[in-house]
Amino acid sequence: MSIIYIIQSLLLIAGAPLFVGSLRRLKAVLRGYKGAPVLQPYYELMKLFSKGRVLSGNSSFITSIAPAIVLAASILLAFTVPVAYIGSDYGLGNIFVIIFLMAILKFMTVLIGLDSASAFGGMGGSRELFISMFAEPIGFLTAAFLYFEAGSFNIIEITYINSRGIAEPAAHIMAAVAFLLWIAAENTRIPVDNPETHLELTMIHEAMLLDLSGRDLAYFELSTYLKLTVSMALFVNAFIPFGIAASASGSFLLTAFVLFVVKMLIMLSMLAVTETIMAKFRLFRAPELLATSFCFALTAIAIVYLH
Amino acid sequence: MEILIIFSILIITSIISFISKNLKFVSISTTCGILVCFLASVRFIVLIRQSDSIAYFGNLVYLDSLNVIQIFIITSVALIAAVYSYRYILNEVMDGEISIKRARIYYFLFNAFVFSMLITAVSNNVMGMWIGLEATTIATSFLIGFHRDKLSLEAAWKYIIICSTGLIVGLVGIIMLIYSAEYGATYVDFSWTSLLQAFSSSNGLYNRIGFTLIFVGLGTKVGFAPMHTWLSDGHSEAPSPISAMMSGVLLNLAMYVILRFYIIVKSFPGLGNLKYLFIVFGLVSLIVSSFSMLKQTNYKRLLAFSSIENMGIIAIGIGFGGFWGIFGALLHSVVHAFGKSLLFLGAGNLLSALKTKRIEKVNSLVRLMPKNAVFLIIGMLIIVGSPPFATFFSEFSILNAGIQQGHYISAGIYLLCLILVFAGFLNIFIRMIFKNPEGKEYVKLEKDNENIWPLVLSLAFVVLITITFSNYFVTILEKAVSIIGI
Amino acid sequence: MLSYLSKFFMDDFLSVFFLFIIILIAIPVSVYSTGYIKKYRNIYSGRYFWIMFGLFVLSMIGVVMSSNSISFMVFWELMSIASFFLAIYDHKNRESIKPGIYYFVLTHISGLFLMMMFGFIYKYTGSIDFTEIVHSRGMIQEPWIIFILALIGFGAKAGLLVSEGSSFCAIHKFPSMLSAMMSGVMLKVAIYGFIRVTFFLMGGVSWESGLAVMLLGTVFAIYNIINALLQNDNKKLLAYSSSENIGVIFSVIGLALVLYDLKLYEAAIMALTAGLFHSLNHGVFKSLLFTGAGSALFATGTSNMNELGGLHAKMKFTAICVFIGTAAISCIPPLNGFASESLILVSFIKSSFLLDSKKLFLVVILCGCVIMLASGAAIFAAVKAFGITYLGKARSEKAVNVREIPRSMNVGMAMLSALSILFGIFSPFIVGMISIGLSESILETKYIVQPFGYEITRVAILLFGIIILILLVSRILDKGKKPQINSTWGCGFDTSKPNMQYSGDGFSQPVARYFGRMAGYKKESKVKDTILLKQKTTDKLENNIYMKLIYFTNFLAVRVVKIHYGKIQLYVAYILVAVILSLILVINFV
Amino acid sequence: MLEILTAVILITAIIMAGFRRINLLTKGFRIQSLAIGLLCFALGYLSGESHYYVIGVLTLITKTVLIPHFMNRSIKELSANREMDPIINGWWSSVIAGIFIAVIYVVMEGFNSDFIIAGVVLLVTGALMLVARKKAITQMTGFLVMENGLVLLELSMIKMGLLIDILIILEVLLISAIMAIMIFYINKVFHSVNTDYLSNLKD
Repeated sequence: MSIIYIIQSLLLIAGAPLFVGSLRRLKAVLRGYKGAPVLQPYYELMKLFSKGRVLSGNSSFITSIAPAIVLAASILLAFTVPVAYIGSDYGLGNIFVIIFLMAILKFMTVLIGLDSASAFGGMGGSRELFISMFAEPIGFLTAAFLYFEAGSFNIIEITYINSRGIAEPAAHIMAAVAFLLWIAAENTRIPVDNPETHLELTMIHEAMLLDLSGRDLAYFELSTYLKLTVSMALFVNAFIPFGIAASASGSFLLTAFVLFVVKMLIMLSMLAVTETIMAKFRLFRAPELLATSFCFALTAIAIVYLH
Repeated sequence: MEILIIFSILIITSIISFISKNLKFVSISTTCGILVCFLASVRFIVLIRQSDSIAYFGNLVYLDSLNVIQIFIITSVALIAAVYSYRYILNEVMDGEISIKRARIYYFLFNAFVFSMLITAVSNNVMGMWIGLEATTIATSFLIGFHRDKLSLEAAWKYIIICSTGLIVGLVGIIMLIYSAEYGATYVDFSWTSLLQAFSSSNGLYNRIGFTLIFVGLGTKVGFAPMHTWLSDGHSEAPSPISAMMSGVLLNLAMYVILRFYIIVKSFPGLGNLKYLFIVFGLVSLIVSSFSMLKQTNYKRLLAFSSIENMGIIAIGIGFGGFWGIFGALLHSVVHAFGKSLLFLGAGNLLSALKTKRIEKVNSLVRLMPKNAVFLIIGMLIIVGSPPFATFFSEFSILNAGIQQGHYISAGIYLLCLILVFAGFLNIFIRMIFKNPEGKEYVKLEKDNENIWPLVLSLAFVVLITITFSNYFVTILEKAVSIIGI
Repeated sequence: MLSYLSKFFMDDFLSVFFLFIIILIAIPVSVYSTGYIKKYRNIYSGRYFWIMFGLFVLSMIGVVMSSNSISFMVFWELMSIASFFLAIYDHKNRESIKPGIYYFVLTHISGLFLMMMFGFIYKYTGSIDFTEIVHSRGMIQEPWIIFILALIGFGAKAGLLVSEGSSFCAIHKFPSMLSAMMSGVMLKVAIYGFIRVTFFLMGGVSWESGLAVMLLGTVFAIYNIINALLQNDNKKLLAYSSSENIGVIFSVIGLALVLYDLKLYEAAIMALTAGLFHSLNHGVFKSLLFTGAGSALFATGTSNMNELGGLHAKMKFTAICVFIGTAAISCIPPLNGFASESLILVSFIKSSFLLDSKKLFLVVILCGCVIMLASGAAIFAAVKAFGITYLGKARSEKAVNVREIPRSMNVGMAMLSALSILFGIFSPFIVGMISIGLSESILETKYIVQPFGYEITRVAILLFGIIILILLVSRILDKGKKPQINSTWGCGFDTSKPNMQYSGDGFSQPVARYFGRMAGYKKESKVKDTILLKQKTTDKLENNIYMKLIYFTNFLAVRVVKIHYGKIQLYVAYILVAVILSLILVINFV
Repeated sequence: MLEILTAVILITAIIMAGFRRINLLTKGFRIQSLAIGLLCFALGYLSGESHYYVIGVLTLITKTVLIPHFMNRSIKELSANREMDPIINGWWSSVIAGIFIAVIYVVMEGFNSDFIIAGVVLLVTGALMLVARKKAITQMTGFLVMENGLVLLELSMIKMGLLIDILIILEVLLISAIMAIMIFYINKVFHSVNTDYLSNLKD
């Protein structure tokens, strides 16, 4: 049975650049210009793979192994999150493993930033860690909420139980909003950091990757795409899991897969709309944003538990 | 029979120190004399292990396990001091500080001091004890003023005035006690054993007044807080072997005399809470000495204050009572005697090598005098009560007794003062031994390996007690505790 | 002979587990210190160090294995003596004496509190042997006195009440192998003592006291990690972060105490297993980081971050080991930090779900959030320590001409990093073993704690597999093209100067703005021809409470010394006053 | 006969409390010890026991002859033979001595024989002299007055063995000899006997 898991994860990995490409395309359309083709990320990756690698003079062993670790972590992340099928039990999928796999990405990117001995790497690294420091409790609270709701830490069991019905819809929505804000902070999307900016002093995530080129940059780009799609998939499965296929028969799988794609598109459009409407917060306002999502999560737990 | 040997030898040695001109002969004869007394005291210990108590000369001399311990301490510390003063006095004479005549007077007074201490320890007669204490005051007053400079004369004058006033108050107390003993019964001779029985019929009020006067009077000799002022001056000015003997042995002896009277008064009904006297004075002396140790600038005064502090601990131990309390107090007094003599003799080596008593002037001893530094550290660890040595067990059992009897507040103050003493000692000793000011280069002094043997001897005694602590030594202590009574 | 010895020694699970920790960390650290001693070879005698080191380890084993209160106290004081003489081993440099003295006084204070605690236990149970105390456990009337004394006694020594970085327990000022042993092992001995007294001797305490321990642990965890974040000295940062981890361990033990009192035995065993497993892991990766900081100090002569940088070039192997250590402390999955941190968080969530009182549930959840915040800040601090010292360009002359490190230091660190990887991968088996041992010795029933099943091992193997796969692929990809070496991109400016990089203060600047007041953070900047920016952090807790205590004792001491006024008439008057006063007291009260 | 002697003792005690000149002090002490010696003879005569006579002779020898001889020898080199500025001046010390004596009589009304009370009075006035005066020699005389008080107490309260009495008297002799020698040395080193110089062991 785990073959289906592997297939759906491979699909997820392949689909990640497509997801980001369509996101960029949608934002361009919203802004009124035609924008790059949806497959643009694939072309970028192919271009980067063919280019040569330029290393900075004082880079250490970190620059050689970090891209591999980051890509491996994001691929493993993709394996832990179910897409359409949640049939038999499957060894991976604990929420804490997912949260801390994302921590690997953050940890390695910060070290890469510091390794290149440039001012921007250090700046991006300190800002990234500063924001993620405030994001950690929200991850903890969402894990607690999902445990209270579904009684287990494994994402597959959670999706299975949630897909059969939600006990407290109000709490569920509050937790969903909190988790969305957590995704924005974790993937440094718009309210916290503007991914498309080229002003080094305002960047957080890209500032650390300024010094990478060729294959390393390709690995990092792929891992950022993967991280975004996996977080979205995690949100979709944990919070709007209806219609996911419990048994391995073809019809259920197909409907579940189609539903998953539709849900992802909805999330995509929501993300694109928020990114075009809102501007990037000042660095020291971002923790207040995370504080609001902390309150959301806390009220969600209070509602669930106190009844 | 051994009693006769001890006293005759001491008289002979003190006469020798008068007659013979040759200093070496005098010092060797004193050391051998005290060695014989030490062997006699070991003989007494063996005797006492079998029978509970022995009386000689028609009940004038009475030995039981309590004063056998005191005799053992007196003779052994005197032996250590004699071995130390052989080299010490020779150096003083060679340096020209004192003349041969004064050195011989030193030995005469030394023998007189040991002789009078043994009288106090041995005598069964109550007045005999007091006279022995008075004799020690006489013998040591000139020893404190031995160097004849401004400070030692001042210390000697203070010593003799304060101690003799204290002893007068003590004598008034003794007279009051005997007066109350005779209140009901007929003629009472002054032997301690008969006083013990005569106490059923005596008058309660006079007992209490008598014992308080004795406690405060002899307390000046023990060095309890308000009356301790002579101790810090006397011990810092006296020559080191004498201050080692005084703080190691003389304070214990005075405490032993108070204990004798405490045993008499304790048996009287209704006087059970006289033990609060011990606790209050013990706590006051603990607080005063531990706080003033933090501010010392002269390391011999620091050691003197630590003797006051340890006497406070022993008093609190007896005050808490119970088997553990008194056992801890007796054990503490024994180990403190040797530990303090080790420290004082080490300080003496320091003084003779560096010629200064001020702490700031003594720097990086670890390279200057490494052997003495090691001994000073070990001595500090003994006195402060760290585990490998027996003082740790005694402090632990005194604390147990305190909590057992429910004196929580005094146990709390007791612990606070232990911490302060530990901090004071550490701050000063480790600074002296390890601090090295910039630039100055320190080379090992050759005076370092002089006079190390007495330090080794006293450390050997401490180790001996810690090792034989579990079987041999503890039976004597248990007998002594049963005498004092829980 | 062994039967005679076994009379003195405990052989239940708790002692054997902590004995395992002591030996496990003592071996690599001693290998490391054979190299580190070369720094002092001609100045101090090596024999002195090895005697004291052996005494130190033996006394810790003695504490853990002793079966009655007297031998426990004897080994406890021996431990503090041996660690004191190790601490002032390097007595030539001027500022290692004062911290040694403060440390020794602190350990003596904790020893005396423990003595008082054993005194109370002896008063109620009438025995000093642990097994007898366990049997006559019901006779203890006021357990809260014993609990408070145990908390102060063990807390002071474990770096909970007095944080490791403060000047009282200044682990960062001692030689690095000693600070590695102390923060790695000695703190765990204090935790062993606390668990032994509260769980085994007293059979659990009231849930209010357990709650107090949890809150105390959490507050101290966040307080210490903020202090750690704002430090610039490598070893001081590590010292503060080790008392943060101790705070986390104490909060989990507090949680276990609460659950044990509310009869939720399984959850209590899980929380206690989390605490024990985290103390094992913390011992491993904290001694690894301390030995790393020690080798940086050995090579460059300074542990100040702003003078180091770019050490990876000359100390490649140490850099790798410290990288593994930093990854472990920041809970990166395959390593042991993640295993115990996730177990702690899981036990927080699971136990809060079982609690029926609403107030307690809220407190436990909030403690969990604060601990998660603290672990986020721990990642920040660890990355700052590793990144600023090892990566980037050398910031000062010291970091350029680096001394060669003896091989044995690297061997020691390699052993520790291998241990941390192994404990990470095989953590489910270890957690299972600990939980069985604990449940048998406390509950007499067998209960296995497996929150993650064997998932962590599976994740670890998969991760290594994928990494190797990717490395192979990239090896094939750039077979032809060799990577060009060029200078770092600096928007066109010349970035050769080292101070273009981020300094230690700069890296933790955002946190200083948010949490600065908590750590007494003061920044002053002078603008002359060049801009001079200086920052200073003072340990608030230490200054406000402990320093005030010291001033007060000095104040009293000055007053008391005045008693010796020198006048003889005054002294005689003292005696007469004492006579009159005691007469009045005795006649009225006795 | 006994009442006269107690009266003489009390008078000398009160006067000595007020004295300033040192040679007057030694004369006062001599008269007081003479009175005590005669008191012993009287007691011996009344109770018929022989050892009182021995004690009487001994106190007379030591207290009236030997000790004053020591004091005079050490006074000879003294430049100023008067207590310059005592802590409590003459007037005040006599008033305080009077108050103390009244308090003693009130407190000690339980004891029948007035020798005991005289002994305690001597003790208290001796202590007062010790505390209130600055010269070392006056402190010594204060101390010896306390000794006399002690002897009085012994005689009246308990029947002591002969050997012990002799030893106590010998003790007192030795102490006063030592004090005299020490005063001699203090005078040689400090060139004065004022105890203000003896106060630099403060710490």
